[in-house]
Amino acid sequence: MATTTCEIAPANPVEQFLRTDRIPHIWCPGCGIGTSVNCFTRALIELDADLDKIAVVSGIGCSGRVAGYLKLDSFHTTHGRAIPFATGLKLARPELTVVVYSGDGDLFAIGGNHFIHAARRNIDLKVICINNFIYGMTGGQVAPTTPVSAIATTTPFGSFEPPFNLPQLAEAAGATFVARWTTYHVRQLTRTIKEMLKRKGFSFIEVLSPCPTLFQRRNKQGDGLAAMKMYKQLSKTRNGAPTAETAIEQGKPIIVGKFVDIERPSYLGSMEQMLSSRLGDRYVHVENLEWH
Amino acid sequence: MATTTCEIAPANPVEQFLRTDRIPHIWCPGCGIGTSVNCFTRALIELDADLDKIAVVSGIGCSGRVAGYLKLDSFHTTHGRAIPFATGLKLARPELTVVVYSGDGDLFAIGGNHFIHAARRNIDLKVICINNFIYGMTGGQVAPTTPVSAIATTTPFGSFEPPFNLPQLAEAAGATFVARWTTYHVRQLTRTIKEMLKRKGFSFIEVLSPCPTLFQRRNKQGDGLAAMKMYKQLSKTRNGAPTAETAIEQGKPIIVGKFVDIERPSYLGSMEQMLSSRLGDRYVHVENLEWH
Amino acid sequence: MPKGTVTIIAERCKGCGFCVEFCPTKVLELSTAFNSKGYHPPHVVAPEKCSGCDLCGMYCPDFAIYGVKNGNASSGEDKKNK
Amino acid sequence: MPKGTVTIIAERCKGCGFCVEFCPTKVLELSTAFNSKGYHPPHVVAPEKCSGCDLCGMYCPDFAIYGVKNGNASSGEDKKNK
Amino acid sequence: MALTELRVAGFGGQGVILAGMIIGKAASIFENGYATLTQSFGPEARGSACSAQLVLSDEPVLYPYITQPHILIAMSQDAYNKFATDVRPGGIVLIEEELVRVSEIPPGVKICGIPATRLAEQIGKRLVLNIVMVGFFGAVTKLIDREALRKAVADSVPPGTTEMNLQAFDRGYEYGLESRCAEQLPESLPVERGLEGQFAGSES
Amino acid sequence: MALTELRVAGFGGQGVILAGMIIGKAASIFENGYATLTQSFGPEARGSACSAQLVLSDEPVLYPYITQPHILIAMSQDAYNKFATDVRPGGIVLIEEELVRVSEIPPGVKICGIPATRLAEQIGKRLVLNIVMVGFFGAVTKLIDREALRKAVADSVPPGTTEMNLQAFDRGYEYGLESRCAEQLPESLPVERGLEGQFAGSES
Amino acid sequence: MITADPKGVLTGAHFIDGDQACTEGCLAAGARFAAGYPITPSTEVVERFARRIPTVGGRFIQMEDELASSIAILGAVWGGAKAFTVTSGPGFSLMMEHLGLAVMTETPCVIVNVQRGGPSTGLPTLPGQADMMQARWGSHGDYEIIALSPQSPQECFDLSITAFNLSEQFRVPVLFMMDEVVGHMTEKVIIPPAEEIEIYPRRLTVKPPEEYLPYAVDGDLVPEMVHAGMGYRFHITGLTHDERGYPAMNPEAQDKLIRRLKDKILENADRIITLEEEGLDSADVVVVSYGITARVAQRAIELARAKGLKVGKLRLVTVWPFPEQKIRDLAGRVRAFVVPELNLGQIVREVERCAAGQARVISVPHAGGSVHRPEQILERIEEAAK
Amino acid sequence: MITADPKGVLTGAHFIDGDQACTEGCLAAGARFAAGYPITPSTEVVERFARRIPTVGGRFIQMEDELASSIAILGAVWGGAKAFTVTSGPGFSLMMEHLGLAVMTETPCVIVNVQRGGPSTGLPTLPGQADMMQARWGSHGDYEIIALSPQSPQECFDLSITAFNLSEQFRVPVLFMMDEVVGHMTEKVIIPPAEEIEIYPRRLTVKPPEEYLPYAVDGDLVPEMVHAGMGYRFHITGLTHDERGYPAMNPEAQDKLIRRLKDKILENADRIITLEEEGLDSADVVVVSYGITARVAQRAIELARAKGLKVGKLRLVTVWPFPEQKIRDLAGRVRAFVVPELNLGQIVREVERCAAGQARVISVPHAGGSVHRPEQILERIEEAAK
Ligand SMILES: Cc1ncc(C[n+]2csc(CCOP(=O)(O)OP(=O)(O)O)c2C)c(N)n1
Ligand SMILES: Cc1ncc(C[n+]2csc(CCOP(=O)(O)OP(=O)(O)O)c2C)c(N)n1
Ligand code: SF4
Ligand code: SF4
Ligand code: SF4
Ligand code: SF4
Ligand code: SF4
Ligand code: SF4
Ligand SMILES: [Mg+2]
Ligand SMILES: [Mg+2]
Repeated sequence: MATTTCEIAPANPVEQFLRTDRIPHIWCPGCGIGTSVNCFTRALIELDADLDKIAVVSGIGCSGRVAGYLKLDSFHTTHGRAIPFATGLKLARPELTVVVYSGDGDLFAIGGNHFIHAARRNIDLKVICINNFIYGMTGGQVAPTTPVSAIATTTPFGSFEPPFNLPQLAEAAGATFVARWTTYHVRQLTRTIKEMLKRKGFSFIEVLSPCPTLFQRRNKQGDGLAAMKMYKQLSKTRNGAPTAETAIEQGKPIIVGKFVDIERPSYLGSMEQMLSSRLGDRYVHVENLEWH
Repeated sequence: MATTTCEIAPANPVEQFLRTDRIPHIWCPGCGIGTSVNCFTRALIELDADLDKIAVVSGIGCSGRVAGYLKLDSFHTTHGRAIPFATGLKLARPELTVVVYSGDGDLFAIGGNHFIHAARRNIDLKVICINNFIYGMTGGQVAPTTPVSAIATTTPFGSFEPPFNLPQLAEAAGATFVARWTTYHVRQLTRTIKEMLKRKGFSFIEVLSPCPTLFQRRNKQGDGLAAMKMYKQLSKTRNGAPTAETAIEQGKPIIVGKFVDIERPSYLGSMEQMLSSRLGDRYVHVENLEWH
Repeated sequence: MPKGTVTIIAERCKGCGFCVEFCPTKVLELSTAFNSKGYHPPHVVAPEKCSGCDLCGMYCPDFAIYGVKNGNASSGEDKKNK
Repeated sequence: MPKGTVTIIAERCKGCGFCVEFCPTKVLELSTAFNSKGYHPPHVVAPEKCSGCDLCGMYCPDFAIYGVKNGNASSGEDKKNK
Repeated sequence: MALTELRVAGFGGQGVILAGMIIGKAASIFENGYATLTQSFGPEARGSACSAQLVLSDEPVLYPYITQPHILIAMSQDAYNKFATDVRPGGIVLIEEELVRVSEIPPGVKICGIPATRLAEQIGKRLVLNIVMVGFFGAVTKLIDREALRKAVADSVPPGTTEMNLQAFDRGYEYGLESRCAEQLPESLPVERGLEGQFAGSES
Repeated sequence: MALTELRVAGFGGQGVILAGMIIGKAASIFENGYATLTQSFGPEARGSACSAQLVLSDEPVLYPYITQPHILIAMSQDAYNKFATDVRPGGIVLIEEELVRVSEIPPGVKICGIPATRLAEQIGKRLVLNIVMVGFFGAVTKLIDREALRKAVADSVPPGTTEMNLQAFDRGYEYGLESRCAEQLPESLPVERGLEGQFAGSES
Repeated sequence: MITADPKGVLTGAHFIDGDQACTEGCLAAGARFAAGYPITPSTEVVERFARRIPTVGGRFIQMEDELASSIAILGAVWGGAKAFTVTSGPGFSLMMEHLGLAVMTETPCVIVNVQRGGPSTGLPTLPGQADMMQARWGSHGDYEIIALSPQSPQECFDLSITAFNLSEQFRVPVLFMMDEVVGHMTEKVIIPPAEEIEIYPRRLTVKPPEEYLPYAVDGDLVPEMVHAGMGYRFHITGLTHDERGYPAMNPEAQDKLIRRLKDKILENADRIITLEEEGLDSADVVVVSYGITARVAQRAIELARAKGLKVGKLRLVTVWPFPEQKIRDLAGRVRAFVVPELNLGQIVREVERCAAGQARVISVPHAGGSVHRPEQILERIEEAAK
Repeated sequence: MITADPKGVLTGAHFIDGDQACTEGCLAAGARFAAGYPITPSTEVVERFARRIPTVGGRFIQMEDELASSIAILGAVWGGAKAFTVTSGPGFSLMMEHLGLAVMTETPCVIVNVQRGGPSTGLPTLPGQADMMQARWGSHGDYEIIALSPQSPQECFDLSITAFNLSEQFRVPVLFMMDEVVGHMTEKVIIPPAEEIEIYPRRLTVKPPEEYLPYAVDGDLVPEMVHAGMGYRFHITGLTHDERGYPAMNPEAQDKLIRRLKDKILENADRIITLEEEGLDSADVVVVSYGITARVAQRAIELARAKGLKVGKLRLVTVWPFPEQKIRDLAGRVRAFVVPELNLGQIVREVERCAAGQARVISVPHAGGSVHRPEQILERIEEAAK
């Protein structure tokens, strides 16, 4: 038979990455966050990454719960502050690959400042933003990504604030790697996560993801599956597209792909270089600031 | 005689705008902030503006003291929060022309998030940022505008953080009017302030300004006058330059001019439009939310 | 023997239908029965078509399904995972 | 009579030299004397050249100098300023 | 009415709170009583355990919590397991009978089942299962006037859905009028066992 | 040394605090005493009133503030006006004589002037006027050993400027050794009056 | 006092929760501007405001964070509006700097905190009353504020009007300290007709600009206000300032200003404080409580009375300023105070301080996440009565 | 205890101010990471750190604001560093949310607050001691922290080491409550050789990952830590959590966790609290003070003794946890406490509470901006002695 029972089945590939004692998770039926987690974990498998050296930092939100389900060193911090926490973590322990995994509200509403500053500094963080166009965790309020005229609980008559074009903002702030996929693009997303994990510097992947409960349904876009189909239909891959052209607008294709991938010395690299050039032998380099 | 004594002199044009009981001000010799104030006040004169309907909001910093010297309705708020204060003020009293006058650290370090969100929303605020490349008020710490390798008290061996390209960041966030001048460009700056005051929507002028005490001197660039001469020499006016090309970099000309000037409905306009279209007659429009 | 095997952990399923929709060979269908949370999990309708591509696994937001290529049972086992 | 008149409020001056440098007709020079704060304010060396352009006034960060065109004394007076 | 404690429980997404709201509103606005509704739910928007507690009374309610409910409306197995034993002797447990397998009934408690989800699906929208339940509750308990309940339904659901919801209410009410309730372990109730069979099928 | 209270005052940018620091360091590190320096300045980086208070003693200093200073070093008119009257009888006021017009001298207080800014400008950098003042202070008061003060200067200024600063110190010290101090209103000190003349000229 | 603007008043009987009742109270009080940032369990307040305000005539903005929302309202107030913001623990912590700014600039406004379990992210959906001391001490520097604590949806309505009134009367931010239970509890709320609702008008000056000094005061220590755009060209700063509102960087200005800011509250404490008292005259034991805990305590009190104990009830409708004198007076004549709170002992410390050893003070702490069982309180009452 | 890493220890005599001495103390204590945001009068601490750390082996980052700096240090600690941040009033208010996160996650770290005049922007360059209650109550929810108050540059050095040690020992954020006077006062500071400096090592677990439970505790209620990258794959959250560190959304978990967080401090209060006592045995009046005010008070005490009064001195080196027992003990045998502070009466409230009417408690408030004149305190001592 082609199916087997759990017991004798070959392991579910995501299983080793999960705190299985916390599954089932809290995400709703058709929520895309779990799908993105699959891609992330597959990327780790394919990279054969040393899982002891990967840390995940989340803020608060449905997406922010990712840290809690991943069996890695993982930190569920405060709302909006995953990036500065991750900054401290990375600077104290450069050996770690530090992944920031959080939501659009968390990273770009309350957390927007930290995002642009970390991008400017080119801190070697890998940021995965689940953009579901809404605040999920708190029940569907308008986010800085909510499309104009969409209904949210705090814009009951339609949002009238233009959303950010996140890739453009990221690039303008200084991000050296910028991509966007949807949860429909599982293979592409996995590949881009792999690329990101391998490189140095501030990297950003926007993942468009259904929130059937609070975004799709309220906006008469059906359930999670309907959203996935819509992504499939509306997406247009344009690697290298100028980020000024990646705004998500009603009636236009959703541009996905890898938009920016440039080299610039990372924060730690620049620090190292500047201090050793100015201080010469007096500069004491220590890799991890481990305290014993 | 070509000079006269104070008493019989025609009024100093800036005088009517000053809280003269607070002059002399605290700014250092050769500081450019006062020069920018001259331009601002000349713009008001030339516009024959109704001074009762202009409010100035500042954060904290040397530049943030502008609010305290101008004899207008003026608010010296908290560090980094001039924009959200101004947002509340504008939304409660749309009749006011609300000018945010503050420093680079205030608006772009601690205040960066508010800036990008107000730009995104296209709130009708007129932001004048005195960029002196440093935190003046607190004694010369690195700012998100400090050029790489410059000395600041917290980067005693040279800054290694790339600065923001403010016009690019502003445009990416959604600003509809973006310009840059230096305090050398008094006439151009005056003209651009006039333009900004006349238009609607989130507008941003970056004013490069000497901080002889804490930036120039420490970086062996002489005094305020030396900085002014440098601006004169290095500036290149390129109106309409793509903001991606306006980064201030060592050895390159400083691009000045008006870079962005586009039309987009302002926040209040969009609100009005959306609510009246969705609510029809049920929508109650009130201009100023004055409480009696 | 088909090329692949798909495993369903019905109790975890929330019936979103992603796996059914995006299985390239249409191996799955949602069942009409409920699991104990009240969702309709998928069941296998065309086992022979399963390629073990694990697209269902990549799509499943609830970690409730996965495919493996036959004869490849221990793939994905991470040695470092203590 | 020259075209303009420049007025200096020496006690406000901090001796930055902006006015001297950027006066298009080189009307001014810094004096060697101190004011009570210890700064060297400008003084007029070529009054006849003053055009009253007020560039000195626009540059002066200390509101310590200004030029007016002669016969234009009340310009800039704001009626609304109570 | 005398002070009555009531709990509605299920998982998020089932409209548990709204069901409680409607009952409370009926009692306090459309009849002239008092009601206090408190709620508890998990951190997430949907999917986890969720319950509404109601204290109904003729006088203002002081202590807002229930201690031993007279009535439990259990819309999920979790809810049943967690709350059924609290019901006070002589009380009633109303269950979504396809989602709840009745393991143990507290002594002296009546159990009444309704396939609310399925009925709701028949009406056209699974989401109205809570309204079906409210109707069922109305008929079985007769605690609150049918019309008051109906008004409360109409007053509480999104405009445009009123009709469907009233239909759901009536469907539940009718079902309730006809249903028999059991006072002992109802071997016959076709719960989880059936499901097991189906899943075994799908997994084998 | 017996407990001595000292104030250095001027406006921001004159190096007032550094002057105090050097004196304190000389006393507590390069001689074997104790010194407590407190400072007060305005909100801005430069330009407003600013003063440093020093308590010098052979024993650890408990109360860190001065009450009635023995010595005032006044580097601006504001400073003089604000602080001169506090100086205790028998004390000394050292002034930057081109910036301070001595209006009133507290009884029994000696006034000693030095054109520190001008001397500093002669040395090449107006900024070292504070070091000139420290030298002057050393010579006039003899409170602290000249070498201790010189070491403190060398230890406190930015590397690369040591020589110029020591030169400034010595210039001030020499000037101090030669200077006479006045105990009454020194009509002859050429202060503000002269400036007024000059400004009048520049404004006319 | 004037009466409410009928546009904001939804007269009638409603079955709504405390959060929604709070919104209605703010609207009835005249609030026409709110800035908010979502946070459980408070979000419903602004959600309802966002739905209601376009048809009342006003504006709502969801800001990018709590720092922004807590200062946007201050901007709105200086622009002429009555304004408020709403949050819960983590957001409240972020508002502390602007609470201080509101105090310093004497900006009337209301900050609603629907308390949940803390510290940190804690228990987002469950109740706590552990921000009570933070309400008083959470911003740097010395100041006094006013804090009210409603016990039911009806009071969420009634007291949010009181909050605005006090805020206008004393030009002080008023903290409306709800809790998750009260916020999410649904009960009948009666909203009276507008003409029965009293509103304290803004204390706008009638002086002409030449005579007006923004921070000069008369008898009751509260200065008169102006709005931007009225032609006064005034200046407001968070720095220590003089009567003109200009920065004044010296200890004398500090002393004058900071003492007045405290005194205007403390010297008017009698006019500010509302208490609910019952059976105090003959009480051996007084239960001191506030918010939802007061309703639980009430049950405990009844159980105790049923056992023949003489128990009085003192409910702190106003928690800050603390009713010091009341406690002092009672301490002399009762045996003990029992203080149940959904925290590990906050307001009980004030009771302890004011009781000054004259009566026993028994804390009934609770870490939050639920309310006390009445029996827990009863036990301590019995112990106290011994 | 281990001894200090000599790399960070600048042994010798220095004429430096309290801010700089604090930096040296942190370096000596082993801090190799600091994140800061400039604010008067605290900036010198990080300025010196920025200058020193590249040659010691560590990193400094100036973050974009205090929210960021106060959480960057927590990230650094979980990465293995000892870390601190520095601020003053307005910045301290912005750090309150992360103070709570540090408490909740039991992240050892030090937050330095060089207090200036408040509230709001207040008096940026002038002293205050008005953030003392904020230190204890400024974040939402219930918790306990440790706060120390140095009185001289030498103590800024010495006690910042103590601060780090306590922080490591109890896994709690320690607040280092300086004031502008102490911070900007320059005096001789003796830095001993590294081997004379005792350091409390981080409580890293020795258990293997399978056996390790991040929040399980033994006798002293403090769990053992691990760092990221060590192979434990642990989870940390600001939510209420169980021993595994997993969110646990129920009142039982809340009770267990929150009480332990308080108890680990309160039950160890004796080990934590340091007091400087003098002449208490025979005292009629005890002056209770801390920070710079203690030095002013000392002068007043001497003046009073010169007048023949029996005055004792109790200096709170540790302000939080408050030395309740000490005050209770003294209250029984002295006539009065006199409590001068650079605020309008904060810690005096605690004294009042603990004295419980057994002794008079006399506040000597001061709005800040300068220190007391010793005579002001003397007067109140005389009054108390009557
Ligand atoms: C300081 C603070 N403010 C507000 C909140 C409430 N809050 C929790 S999650 C969230 C928004 C989450 O939105 P997003 O980041 O888009 O995540 P999603 O739930 O959509 O995945 C908010 C506002 C909080 N926890 N802390
Ligand atoms: C919350 C808070 N953090 C820090 C400060 C200290 N502070 C005052 S002004 C300033 C920086 C000012 O820099 P900028 O905005 O560039 O103004 P400038 O002085 O250079 O004109 C800082 C950090 C503060 N007042 N409040
Ligand atoms: S509310 Fe939206 S984002 Fe959150 S779990 Fe549900 S579907 Fe996902
Ligand atoms: S410090 Fe710099 S910015 Fe500030 S007043 Fe002086 S020159 Fe201007
Ligand atoms: S994708 Fe997963 S949750 Fe969705 S239907 Fe398939 S098995 Fe169920
Ligand atoms: S493994 Fe591939 S082919 Fe098999 S069921 Fe899953 S998606 Fe379909
Ligand atoms: S520009 Fe103004 S301050 Fe500068 S020298 Fe001229 S008058 Fe003086
Ligand atoms: S007014 Fe013009 S010409 Fe006259 S002094 Fe000034 S700058 Fe020169
Ligand atoms: Mg989201
Ligand atoms: Mg600046």
